[in-house]
Amino acid sequence: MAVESSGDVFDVKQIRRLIELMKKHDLTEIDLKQADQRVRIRRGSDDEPRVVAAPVARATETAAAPPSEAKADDSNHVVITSPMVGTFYRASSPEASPFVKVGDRIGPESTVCIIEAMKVFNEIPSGVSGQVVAVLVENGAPIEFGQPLVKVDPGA
Amino acid sequence: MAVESSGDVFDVKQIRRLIELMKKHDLTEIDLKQADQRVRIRRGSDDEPRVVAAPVARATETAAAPPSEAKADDSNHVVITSPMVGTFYRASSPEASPFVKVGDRIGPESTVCIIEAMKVFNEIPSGVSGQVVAVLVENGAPIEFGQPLVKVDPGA
Amino acid sequence: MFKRILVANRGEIALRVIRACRELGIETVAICSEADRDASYLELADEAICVGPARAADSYLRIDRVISAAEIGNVQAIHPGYGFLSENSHFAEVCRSCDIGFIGPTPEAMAQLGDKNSARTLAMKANVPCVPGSDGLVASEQEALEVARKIGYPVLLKATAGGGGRGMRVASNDLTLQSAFQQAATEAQAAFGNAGIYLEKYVERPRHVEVQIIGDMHGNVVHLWERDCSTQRRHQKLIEESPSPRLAQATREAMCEAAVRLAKTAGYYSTGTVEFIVDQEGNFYFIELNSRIQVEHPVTEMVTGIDLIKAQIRVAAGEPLGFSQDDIVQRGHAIECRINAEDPAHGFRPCPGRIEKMIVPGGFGVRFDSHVSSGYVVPPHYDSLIGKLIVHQPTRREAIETMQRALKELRVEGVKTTVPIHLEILSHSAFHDSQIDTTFVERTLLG
Amino acid sequence: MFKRILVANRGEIALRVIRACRELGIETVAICSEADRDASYLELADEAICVGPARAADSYLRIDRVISAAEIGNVQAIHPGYGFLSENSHFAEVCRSCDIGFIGPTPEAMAQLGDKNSARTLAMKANVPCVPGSDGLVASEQEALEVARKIGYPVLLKATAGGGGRGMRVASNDLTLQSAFQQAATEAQAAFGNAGIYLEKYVERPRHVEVQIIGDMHGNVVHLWERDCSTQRRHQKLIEESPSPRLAQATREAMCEAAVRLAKTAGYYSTGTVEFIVDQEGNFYFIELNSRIQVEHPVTEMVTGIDLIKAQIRVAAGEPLGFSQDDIVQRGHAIECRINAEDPAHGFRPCPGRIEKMIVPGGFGVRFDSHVSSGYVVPPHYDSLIGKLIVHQPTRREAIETMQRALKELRVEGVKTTVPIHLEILSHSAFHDSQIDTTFVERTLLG
Repeated sequence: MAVESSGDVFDVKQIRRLIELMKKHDLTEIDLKQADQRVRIRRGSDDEPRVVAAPVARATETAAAPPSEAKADDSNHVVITSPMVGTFYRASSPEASPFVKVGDRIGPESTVCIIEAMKVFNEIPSGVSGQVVAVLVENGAPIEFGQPLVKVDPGA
Repeated sequence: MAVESSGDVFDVKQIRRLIELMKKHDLTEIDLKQADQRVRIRRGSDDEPRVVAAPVARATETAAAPPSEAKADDSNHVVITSPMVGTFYRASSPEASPFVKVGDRIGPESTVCIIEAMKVFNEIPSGVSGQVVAVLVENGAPIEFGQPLVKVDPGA
Repeated sequence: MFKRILVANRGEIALRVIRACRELGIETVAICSEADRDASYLELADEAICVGPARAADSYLRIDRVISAAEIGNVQAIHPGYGFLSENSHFAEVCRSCDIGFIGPTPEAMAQLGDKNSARTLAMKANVPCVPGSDGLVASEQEALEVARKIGYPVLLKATAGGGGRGMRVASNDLTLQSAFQQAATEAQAAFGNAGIYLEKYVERPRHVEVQIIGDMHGNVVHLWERDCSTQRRHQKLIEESPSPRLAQATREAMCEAAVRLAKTAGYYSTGTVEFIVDQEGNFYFIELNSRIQVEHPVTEMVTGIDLIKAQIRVAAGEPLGFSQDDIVQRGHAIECRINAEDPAHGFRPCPGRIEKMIVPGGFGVRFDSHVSSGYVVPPHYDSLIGKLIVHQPTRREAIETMQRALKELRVEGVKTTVPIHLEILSHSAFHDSQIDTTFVERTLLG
Repeated sequence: MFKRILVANRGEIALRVIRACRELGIETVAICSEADRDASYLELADEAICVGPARAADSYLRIDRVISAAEIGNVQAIHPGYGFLSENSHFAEVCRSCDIGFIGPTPEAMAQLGDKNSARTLAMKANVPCVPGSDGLVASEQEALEVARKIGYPVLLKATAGGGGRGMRVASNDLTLQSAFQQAATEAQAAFGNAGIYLEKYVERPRHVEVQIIGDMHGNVVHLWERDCSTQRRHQKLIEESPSPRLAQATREAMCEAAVRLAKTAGYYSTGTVEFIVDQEGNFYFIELNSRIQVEHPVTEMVTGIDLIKAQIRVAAGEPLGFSQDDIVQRGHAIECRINAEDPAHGFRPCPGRIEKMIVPGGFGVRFDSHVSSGYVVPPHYDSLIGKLIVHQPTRREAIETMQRALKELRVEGVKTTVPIHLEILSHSAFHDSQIDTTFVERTLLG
């Protein structure tokens, strides 16, 4: 679940999910890298002679090596999550244009969406400044507390 | 849970959880890195040379420590187990001397004890030749199937 | 009948409601906090909606978020469980104004019964015995003395604004009453900014006996007999049973009839519990009516064979009860032990954490209601109940024996539980002889 | 009463007996094979004695070792459970000669009822209806025709030495009977070296209905009503229920009375089950008396409220029954599903292995009898039963609903189970309408 893979490699729940994937698809190794983060999991018996130093060395190298442009950016993104339960609206009315769209530059005070809860329309402020990378929810969708709404690149 | 993604690599609870995951899913390695933090855990028999980062090396060394002398000898002993359920007797009668005692040399045909089951007295043959190292059951004790009775050093 | 309801609670009672709904063919939307997000019982709901962070005040107690969840979940009604919003009449009102069914009584009945004074007035109107006491506040020492002489010593002085034992004094004669009155008033003023004091008969070593009732919207109210919840620690129930041992049949019937009278007078429907205390002479006095389902409802289900949650949902949907008073027979004896993640060896402090392994008891006469299984993490944010072990046998003696063996079968690794104190209580001769009052546990086992 | 008994079985029935003993205050010595040594249910026994290797013939079936275990375990009696040595009259005799109580009937009663011919003779003596047929072997085609005309077609030809369907032929008229007789005799001669053939009425689409009885050593025998076990796959029971749906009350009573008559005639005590088939017209015919406790006994326990294992132990100790026929009332409806570690998608082949995680259903009306928990390894050496899920509700419809939700709650990871086939059966309209006979599963679901 994208929702919960918060970008903390020490998140046990996420690791558990990866392990389930490995078992399901009979994988012996998963090696995920992103900026300065790395998750590497190996399973099953491994009889082949291996220079164990190598992967570790690689690991350290990888960490030191400059990450790819896109992914490096990604890890620095800020995700704006829902502070309440309700219905998500991208615009103040069906006719109006969306509060934000991908590529927009926004400030902390910018309204990114409206969440309707109990007939009250709540404007949700961005809280960060940067460039909108993605809008993660469809207009009119029900959303729960903590659900990711908008992804912002604060460095852009 | 906040507990599970504390970001503290020295969080013992988290490491314990990772180890449980490894055991449960038969993983041989988990390697997690994030910024300047790293957790790497390996398990299972591993005869290969390990040149890894300091803390990891320490961990694996301990696991691979050679067994003690005594234990190595021990593994060469043969244990005669009970082929039935009943009562163990070291001698053919209360007055008689025991069939075997520690230090005795015995052959495969030697009777090592009697097991009484359903009023029948069954002489139990050794099955191996060697020197009696230990008699593991008290005279008159109830014994179950497969219970170790006498320990023999076949090499002595 | 409802097609889809929101379960506005967590843990075992959420699972209990989900189970009933699955049997009734009703879809469920569960709410959860961030702390409960991974709990496996949520998988049994058709949908789960996270309504806030771990703290109950920011999630399970947030009326706006619960109502929003009901709206986006597209449900017809809300089951509030027990605790949290279940006795909040304002919440019931909001449900009504949002045109969402509330599986419970009307807000008016809840409000009236939730207030101590109006509940007492109702009870007297319904001819239900209340603890004798002053008619409202006592203005002076002199008045206190007069009331005390009328109702007889010992008496209890209580702050009208009080709670938690503060501003409470017991007086056993005129002399102690005089000093107690001033002390209580001073303490109440200091603690609550309100010196108002009232006075009632002090019941020594009372038993806590409660009557389960249920009513529908068509004026039918029946009782499902009583439960004895005298085995408590600091007013927290530990063990509940039905029938109440050593209760004279005439008293039992009188209590149950009184409970039904009160509910009818209050225009009450849904499930409810009328709590009484019973003194050493067998006199009973009304304490309060809890306008919700209770933790210990399974005890009543076992002896009557009636599924109270299903019945509660049916009447909330407007259906008639479907059974009459004569259909409800108490059969055999049921006991419930609350299994809490607490450490009895250290003052019952909560013991949250990961349950490494759990083996559940089974077999004849055993029911285990729990949302917990191996690998579950007991969050530190909520009450510590991890399961309810309920047994049902033809006799009380057999029920005790079954409970003992079931408690010994239950294996919970990783957290401490209340199992040891239950075993201690169940093996105590006073429990066997049913010589239990609400002070028993502290007096005998923890003194 | 016994102070200490040996449980000469394994798995769920061993645990069932241990549970009953713990409630009765009787110490237990469990036996186990090497394959079962680490099973957690053994921890609930006071002692466990390994009697042999995994193979049942070398452990659970070895009379000498079981008796030796009883001797070194210092027990007063042996509970044989079901299967293994439970219907071995020689074993019961050995127990008697060793002065160890056998928790079951006398060896004489067992032997007499274990033989098909003597059991049939007994039944006729007790005026219990048997399937009409030849009086012993039929010597010629001509005799077969005469018998068939007398009892009416269709008829079944059976090899006296036969089993497993070999040497069996159905004939529906004179013509087919003539050819079938020669074929059956030839086949029987070839297969068993014995051409002896007998003939009985062929009951089409029968229902399997059995009556639970219990007797004491003082001549009291009562029945605990019937169970319907028509939902079978290849003569293996899958689902059992009580009461038997669509059984006329007069038939029910006649069957139950017949069962008691038979037991009395046989001088039978302990628990036993009298099996009948019921034809489409509601006629019932005696098949056999199983002189032990059965897998499906909990179904009867739920509707009667009587713990059959405790009662069985009590009467084996010489106590009188303690209840009379009038005390035994069928209340509500109970259903049991056998949860086997088998793969319904692959011809129900056994699926032994490690159960990584198991979450057990609970709540109102649910009982789960199982020796299995997370981490248990199902050994490949024995039958594949890993648990019995039993529900009890006021009506059959509610029982089905509860069973469905409980089956969906049950989570077993690591091995395949029979849960999917149960869900399929329970959702089938023929099951809802109780249009079930012993051919239903194969005819409708597996055809």
